[in-house]
Amino acid sequence: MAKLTLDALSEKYARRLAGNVSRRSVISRLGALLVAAPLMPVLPVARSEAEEPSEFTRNAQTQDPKKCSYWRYCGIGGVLCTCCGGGVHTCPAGTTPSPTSWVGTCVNPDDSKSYLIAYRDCCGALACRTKCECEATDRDTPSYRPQSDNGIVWCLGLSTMAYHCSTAVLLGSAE
Amino acid sequence: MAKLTLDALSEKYARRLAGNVSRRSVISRLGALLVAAPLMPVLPVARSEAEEPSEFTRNAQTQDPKKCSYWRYCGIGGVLCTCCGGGVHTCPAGTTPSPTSWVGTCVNPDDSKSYLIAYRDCCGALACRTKCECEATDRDTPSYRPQSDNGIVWCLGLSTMAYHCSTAVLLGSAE
Amino acid sequence: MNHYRSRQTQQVTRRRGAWFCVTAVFAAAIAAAATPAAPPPEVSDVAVLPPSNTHRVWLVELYSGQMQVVDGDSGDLLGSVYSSSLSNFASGRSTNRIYVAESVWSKGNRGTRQDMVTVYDGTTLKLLTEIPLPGRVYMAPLTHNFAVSANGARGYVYNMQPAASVIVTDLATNRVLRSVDIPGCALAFPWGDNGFSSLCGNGSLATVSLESPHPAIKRSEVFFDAENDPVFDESPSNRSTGRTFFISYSGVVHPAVLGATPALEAPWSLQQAAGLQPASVQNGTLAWRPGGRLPFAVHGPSGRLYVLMHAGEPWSHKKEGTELWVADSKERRIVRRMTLPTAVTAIAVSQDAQPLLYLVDVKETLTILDAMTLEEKKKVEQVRGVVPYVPDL
Amino acid sequence: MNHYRSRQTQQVTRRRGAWFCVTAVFAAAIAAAATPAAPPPEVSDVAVLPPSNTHRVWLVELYSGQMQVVDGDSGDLLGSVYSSSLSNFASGRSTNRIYVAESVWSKGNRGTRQDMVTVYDGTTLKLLTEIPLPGRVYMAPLTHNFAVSANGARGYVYNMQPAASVIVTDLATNRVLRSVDIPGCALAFPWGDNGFSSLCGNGSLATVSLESPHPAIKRSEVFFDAENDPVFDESPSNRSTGRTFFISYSGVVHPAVLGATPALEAPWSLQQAAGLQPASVQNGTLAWRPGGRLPFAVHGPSGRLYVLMHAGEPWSHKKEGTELWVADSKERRIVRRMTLPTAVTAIAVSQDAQPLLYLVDVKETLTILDAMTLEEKKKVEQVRGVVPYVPDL
Repeated sequence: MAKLTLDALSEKYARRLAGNVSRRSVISRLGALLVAAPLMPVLPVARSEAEEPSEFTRNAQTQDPKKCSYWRYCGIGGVLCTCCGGGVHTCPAGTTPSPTSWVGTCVNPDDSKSYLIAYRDCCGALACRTKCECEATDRDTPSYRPQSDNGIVWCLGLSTMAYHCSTAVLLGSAE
Repeated sequence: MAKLTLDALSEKYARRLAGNVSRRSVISRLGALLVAAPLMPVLPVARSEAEEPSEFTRNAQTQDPKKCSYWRYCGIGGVLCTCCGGGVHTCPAGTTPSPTSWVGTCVNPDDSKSYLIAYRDCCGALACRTKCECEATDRDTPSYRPQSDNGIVWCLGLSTMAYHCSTAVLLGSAE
Repeated sequence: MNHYRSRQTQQVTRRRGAWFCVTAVFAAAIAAAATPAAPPPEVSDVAVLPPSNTHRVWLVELYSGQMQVVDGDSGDLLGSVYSSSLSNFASGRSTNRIYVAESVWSKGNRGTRQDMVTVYDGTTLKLLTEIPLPGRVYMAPLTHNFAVSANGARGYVYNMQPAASVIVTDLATNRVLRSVDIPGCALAFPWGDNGFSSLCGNGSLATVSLESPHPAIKRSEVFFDAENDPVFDESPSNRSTGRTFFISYSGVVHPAVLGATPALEAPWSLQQAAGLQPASVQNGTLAWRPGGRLPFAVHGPSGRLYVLMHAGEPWSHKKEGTELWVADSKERRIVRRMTLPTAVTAIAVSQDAQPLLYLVDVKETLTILDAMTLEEKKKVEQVRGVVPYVPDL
Repeated sequence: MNHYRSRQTQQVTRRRGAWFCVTAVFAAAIAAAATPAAPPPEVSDVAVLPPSNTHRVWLVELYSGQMQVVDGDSGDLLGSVYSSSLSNFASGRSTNRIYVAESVWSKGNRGTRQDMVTVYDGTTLKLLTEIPLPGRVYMAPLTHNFAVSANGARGYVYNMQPAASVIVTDLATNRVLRSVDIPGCALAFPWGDNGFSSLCGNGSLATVSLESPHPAIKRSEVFFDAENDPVFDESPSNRSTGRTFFISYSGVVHPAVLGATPALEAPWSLQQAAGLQPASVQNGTLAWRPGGRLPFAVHGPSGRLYVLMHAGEPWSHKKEGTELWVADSKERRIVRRMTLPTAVTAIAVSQDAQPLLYLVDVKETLTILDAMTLEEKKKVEQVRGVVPYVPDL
């Protein structure tokens, strides 16, 4: 398979892109990119400016990163590395961070501000055996919008493809 | 691994051997065979001629070969092929009978007579996923007596080693 | 959790020489004890599957691999087909062949990657051949990651590395024919014998006809809002008729007949068809919405559409169904709503005149219903992480 | 049953060119919105294990593979090591290396068989190398199918194809040194740095010293009744001291100190040590008997022997323990009997002065007890089909 080396690049640009636009808009624009031509404009369904918080955001907490409700996990899907010998941004020993990641925007309930989070898989051993399995499907899109589909194994390009767990790396403020 | 082709031979001789000796004695003699030299005589613990039936024998039935208590399964260990698309002596489609088998002596409760049963594994796909898992450990010995150890995978020598399920082939009367 | 169990088999000796020794010692005594009245010994044999019928169902383990062929009437397991993890299964015509698109590493979690379509005989379940592939998408399996044409002659393998393409294989000669780029699109919904359509990230459909040696891609107009209300990957489709229902996360049904020129019909709302308001895509709005692993099944002859529904907010499309809705897709009307005692993750329906509906629930039980009356006909417990497929669909 | 789950990651674009296009469009707006007060972005990194201590425990999945390194004090998972199914794990000295004896087929269930010892660094858990093997017994894993010498310099791989042998590997140079035939025997119980003993089918012990280039096998007298009351494969042994308790299915303890000349001591009965009658080997006789997957653990410094016991008839040696018996092996006396609220399949004990006892039960919970007081210290649920090992034993 093609070796993916867009890692630093993609996070960097995604961060800049997402700096003052909503995560939804980023997805929309990146999604459109994948379609070479013609770029048919898709009119989003009308919605208010100040959108209601999602179910995840309403229930988020900042104390326990071993729980699915930890605020950074608004877009995570899989097993939490915090339960597997890793940390919020640390892969467990013997595994390798995936070469690519998706950037989500999560609200920290302590300051009600939005932050950019890179979801990065750790690849290597079999799936980590733990109770800490989470699936936050906020804006998890189908496979034809792979940039936000949580079903694809993105350990591609590494010497091992086996998925082990997922981290949520804080990139910075989204406001 | 060495290709095992002793199949027909082993069953044939085992049957003849077991024709008028108890299963225990057969095990003893075959076990002793594995020790090249010196053949130290092992004195069995004294026991009465008419031994009590084992727990398995006391609870055996002849109606449902999809249950662990079916009379032929007195020495079986693993998943019943009867639950996996096979039969009492039939491997499921796509699997291959193991080249070797162990011969046990089971009592049919309908006539209270002893019969010789060859336990033959079917190899090929992954372990059959079913509820029908049985482990009859009557005279299941440690690995240093492999002739009656139910832990060894005897799919050796086949193009695939994966264990799928176990059959219980009726060889004939043991009396 | 692991169902591998040790088992009792036996290698009876190590050396032929030793056997002859034993034979010599005991032969006389044994010969005397022969019982002439004994029944002839049974012989080990290998089953073949009974002739296929319309009530056959496949139970596919999406993650760990292996597929079980089950008889829908009895609930009996007829046989199993191995696969590596994250594999896709597809059937030839009338299930005469079973195809597995799989990715295997030569040392388990490491080594050389090998992508292939592995071909099994549909009756003996014997491995016939392997068709090496130049790639394959590696993901939680979706039905339309791998599909076979209606006549069983071609296989379509969705690939993403990360450019999107469909690898077309010839299933008569067991080789790769060509790879067709489908930029910005994904999956392969076959229609008839000579083409497939793919769903695209801008809300359109890409259609590839394979009649010509250089297949062209035709793109439809944008017909759904891929950003705010995408249609399910697992939208149900029939390879023979091309009849497809692209169904969105909020419950909008976009009917289509796939073909060289796909016919896209006017959309309708599942909720409106039940006399309710259409579901909103606004955060925080509760509504009945479709969801699950395989939330849809269509009975072609009657046009009945079965949908797993749950009460949820937007983006709850993976939540299991707590109600089963039955729609008359021609009249666009919900004709039945049934509460599910245990939440259901995946459904399938047979295509005959006495159809069976297969439901797998979160407690890993397969329940088989009469698809017309919704009466329970059979329950199979501990089916363990599978989804049901009706082959040859 | 399968714990693989899909997950959310992202490849953000397909083409660099496309990115630059996006950048051009949005760069100005984004630059203006930069927040100088934002915290510096975190960096993805990889953990290493904390320094090993005496309360480290391995949870090994016997059938599906993979081992978890767990901290016995907190119950926390520290890291995982991959293996193929039916693999054996062993540790180097002080767990500086983790060795996996495994058999892998190049296409999952088919293809070329590859037997190897895979070597992992004990701190980074990185794969260091693979030592190809000429064979390896393929069976439900037993502790002494694969063992490492006390100084960590040699690995012993039990092989049966079907002739029995032990493959001796040099773990400094990562190569096979030799294969030693052990006809009629099985397993490798290492003692010290230069030898191992094996259990034999006639009830004796075979001992192999590796000092000479042509190792000779010394056989002990027959010391147990291998036909009617065999000793457990999982009889507990310490590779450094050679102290071993061969324990029979009926509960007879045969103490031994393994070495170039093994010292076999007089046997004693667990039941007698508890003031009961010795268990009979006659069918139908009920008694307390040892049983389970790993029914024994020995705390070397104190000589305490922990045994899983159940009420059963002969040949019930795989039944889980409903009582835990604690024996003083020096005084040959049961000092404690504790009822187990959930039946336990496997135990292990740490070797320090404040020892921990690890129990895995049929509900797949790991319970950690103070091995002296038997007070519960920790519970870890859903450990899923594992057995506990204390490494470097």
